[in-house]
Amino acid sequence: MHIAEGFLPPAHAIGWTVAAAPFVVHGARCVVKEVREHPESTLLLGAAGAFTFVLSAIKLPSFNGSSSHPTGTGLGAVLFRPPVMALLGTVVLLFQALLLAHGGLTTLGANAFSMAVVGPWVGYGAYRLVRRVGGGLLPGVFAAMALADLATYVTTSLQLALAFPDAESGLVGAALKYLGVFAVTQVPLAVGEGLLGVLLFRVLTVN
Amino acid sequence: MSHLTLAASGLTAGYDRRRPVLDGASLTVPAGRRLAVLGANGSGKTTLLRCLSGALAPARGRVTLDGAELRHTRAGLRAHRQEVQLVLQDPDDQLFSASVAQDVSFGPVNLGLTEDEVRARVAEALALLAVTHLAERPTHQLSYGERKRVAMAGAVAMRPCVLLLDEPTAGLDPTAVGEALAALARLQEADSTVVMSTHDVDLALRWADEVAVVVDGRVVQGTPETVLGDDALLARARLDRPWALTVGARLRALGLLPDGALPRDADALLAALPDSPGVRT
Amino acid sequence: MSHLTLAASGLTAGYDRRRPVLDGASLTVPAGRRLAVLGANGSGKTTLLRCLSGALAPARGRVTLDGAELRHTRAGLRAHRQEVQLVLQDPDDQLFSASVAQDVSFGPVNLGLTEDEVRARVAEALALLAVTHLAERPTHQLSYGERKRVAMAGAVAMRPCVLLLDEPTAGLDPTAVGEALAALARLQEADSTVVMSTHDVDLALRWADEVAVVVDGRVVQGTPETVLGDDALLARARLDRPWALTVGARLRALGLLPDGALPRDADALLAALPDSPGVRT
Amino acid sequence: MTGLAIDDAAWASAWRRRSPADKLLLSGGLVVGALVLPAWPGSVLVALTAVVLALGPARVPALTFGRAIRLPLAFITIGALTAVVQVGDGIGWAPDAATRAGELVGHALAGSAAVLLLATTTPMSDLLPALQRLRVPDAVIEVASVTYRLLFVLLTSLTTIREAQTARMGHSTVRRSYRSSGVLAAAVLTRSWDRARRLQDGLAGRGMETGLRVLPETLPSSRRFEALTVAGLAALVTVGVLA
Repeated sequence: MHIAEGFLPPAHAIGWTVAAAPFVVHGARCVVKEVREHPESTLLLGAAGAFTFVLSAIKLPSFNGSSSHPTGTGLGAVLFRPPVMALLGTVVLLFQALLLAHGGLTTLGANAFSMAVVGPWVGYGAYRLVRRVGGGLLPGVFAAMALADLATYVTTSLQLALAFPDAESGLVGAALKYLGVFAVTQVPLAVGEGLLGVLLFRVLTVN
Repeated sequence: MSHLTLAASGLTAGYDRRRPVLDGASLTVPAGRRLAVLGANGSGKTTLLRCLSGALAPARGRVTLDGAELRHTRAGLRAHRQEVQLVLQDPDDQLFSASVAQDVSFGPVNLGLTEDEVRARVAEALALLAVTHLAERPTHQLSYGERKRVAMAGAVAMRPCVLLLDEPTAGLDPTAVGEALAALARLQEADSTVVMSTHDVDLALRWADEVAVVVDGRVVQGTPETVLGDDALLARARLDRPWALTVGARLRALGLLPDGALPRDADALLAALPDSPGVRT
Repeated sequence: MSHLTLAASGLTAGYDRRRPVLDGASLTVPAGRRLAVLGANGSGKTTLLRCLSGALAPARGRVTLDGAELRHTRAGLRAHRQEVQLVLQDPDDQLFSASVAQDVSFGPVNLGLTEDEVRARVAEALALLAVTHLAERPTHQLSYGERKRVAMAGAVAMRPCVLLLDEPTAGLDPTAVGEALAALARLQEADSTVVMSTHDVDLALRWADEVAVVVDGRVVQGTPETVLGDDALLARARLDRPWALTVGARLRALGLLPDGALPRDADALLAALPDSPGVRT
Repeated sequence: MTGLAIDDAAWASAWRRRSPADKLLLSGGLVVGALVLPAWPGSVLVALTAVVLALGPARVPALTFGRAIRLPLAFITIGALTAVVQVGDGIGWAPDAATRAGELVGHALAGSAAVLLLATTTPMSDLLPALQRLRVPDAVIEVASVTYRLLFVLLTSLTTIREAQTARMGHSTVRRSYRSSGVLAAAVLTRSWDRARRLQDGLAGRGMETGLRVLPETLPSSRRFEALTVAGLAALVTVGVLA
């Protein structure tokens, strides 16, 4: 779920860009350091970015009849760690905005904050937590991918609520409105993406 | 499996509407016979096969199986896919499971067969393609030729009436080509109709009962001798004339070959030539 | 560019120590002549070329350039790569840039040339491969054959003395093969020694001045007529005998061909045959 | 061939040889205009300008542009409607619902059209080097460039594998489709690693030691284009603010 170009008022667009910037800059520093130490990782990181982009072209059928596309941020966080994902996720969002008309440039900051920062960190946190309490790899991956999705959706809803508070019920009412409206597609997607992660890791670990 | 006649008429298809790859192409796959689809790279061979298999819906025209038109609905495609299977050129993009047996079982499992039936189908397909010894191997350890045959086995396990093969011999060395052709012969004996695309005119002449040349968005179909002897057509199609026809025609003019069809490969040519100096008349 | 002699002796190399792909292989690339390296899939052609290019360090044996041994140090490899370039079979393994011209510039930029020199090198390489018209096209829109030629241009822009090509004609249709061979002829005129690997014996016979067959981990080198006429060797190498040698030998026995080297392709054969019935003696 | 329609349009656009900086100035100006000018008539004028320039001088196929602009439409519609629904004691429209929804849709559509003007005239590989001016490190730009090249390779793998799975009934039910998608994602992931490894081998042979440095492409700025852009944007702002 990407906020379209021009949808956020200027102050909000700038605010979210400022909020996402430190994470993305930190990610960029990690990437620069990695590439300086191992020049060949340019290709691996590029391949990781391409994979994340292409993953969103997989159509996940939903049990309620609709279909949607995975975001892959939770998977990316488990495979490449959240700081790197902050950068790769932002690059992928830029590509989606310009190659698929999905998202936007002034809303890149807001989308990066929800999909490249909050999603990966929540997903990674969930993964570590599940592993620490003795959960296996697959439950960990499920938690990472499903919760990264849910966290992104909640964050986006909050971003929209902040921009368009309800005249009567204020911020909380607006947040509930957006959470409710997008739940139809986003909650099944979160579960679906969690399942996809489990199936994917099952194939990978058999090899 | 029984022989069904697969046909296409007036196919227009492509990725760019203004410049369709196929533009009114018609073709009949003769049931039970070997058809080679010839064409240069980019001529539309693959597009044609993808239309025939149902993978691509043509912008215009129709595909029929024993006269019944293929409908691009869930049910229509489902029925079609049980009878017609396409094996694409690059095996790497068709093998997606960890082990060979697992990969070949993908289709039968999806057909909802019982475990025993699936096992039987996999064993049969591996045997037909002569890759039974590879069953337990991981797909990424196989050689290119082995991967190509395993990809074919995956389609064969669906027991299609018509098997469409896109460039099944491309990139294979002579021995591997021989093995692939032997496998195709076994499939034919098992009552599948086999169609292969290739740009190897010598191979097409040697192998096919009938050939179809894809040129300028259309298809010219006929016997190998007629079609592959048509120099104007071959030039338009950016193909060469098979050496055996060129050399054979000259040797016949020299009175060295008997009447009838020209030999189609080196062995046949040697057999038809006289054993000792002396000219036939 | 001047002609240097690239050679390998006693190469043992592979990915599994107990079963090396090459086991004591020796080869001399004759400066300025066309060498075809023949072998079945998996015979070790690619491994041999990778050793020659420095991409793979052999477990035993040495690679020499005009007698000087290749050392697998940073400086040694750097010097070697300026003289010897390898073009891999899959062009997607070498093309990393979206723009054709930029991709070709990669090698020259790495050599530390000035911008003007780089530009000149790129233009020259694109012209030699006849792909100047593709300079502005994105890599991902090119056909397979076009990508193959652009990958070659990337190597040619390094102005190597020896250009090693792994299966440059695999997967190409006859016209594209013709274009690729024409490009190789231009390279040769520009003083590069060209080596190609292939399993197409007919092509090797037609194109090469000298052939090297990789078999059982070793290399048998010689003239095309001798090596490709050796049936026992070809059987071991899982290769076929070129049709032109088979048919030519028989026609000579029939007294239809003049003495000297046998014709190497259909055109040469037709030219050598008498025009009208009547037997030479 | 697996192309992305917007990317194909960018490479074929009549503005392909224009300086990315010039096009960034134009589209950037329009994007900002779409955001800050009043929706009427500002957004409408911005949207019209973007569409006319794209379909006119830049010769972007109308079909491509039309299809692309439709993509964000679902989000914009649902998002705008949700914004103007009021929840309190009951559910109802906000008093100024129609105006506010119209404004939101206007800003968003105009902004999307302006971004699309850039996207359909400028290939990604021209834009990435321009990021250097924004002090984005070279390493990041190189990673993004490799991403751009490899995504087409992986997209081809993805569509082919999916086609092969579909032919073998891998997507005939929701359950099977999930299983097949998991296998598909895993296959594409392994291919991405494999591609990176093989590309590394291939590039080492071409002398890669540190980075992926190539000859920068020179697409010189046009004074005339820049002057017209500035004048046009100024006119838009004047009309947009005064009207």
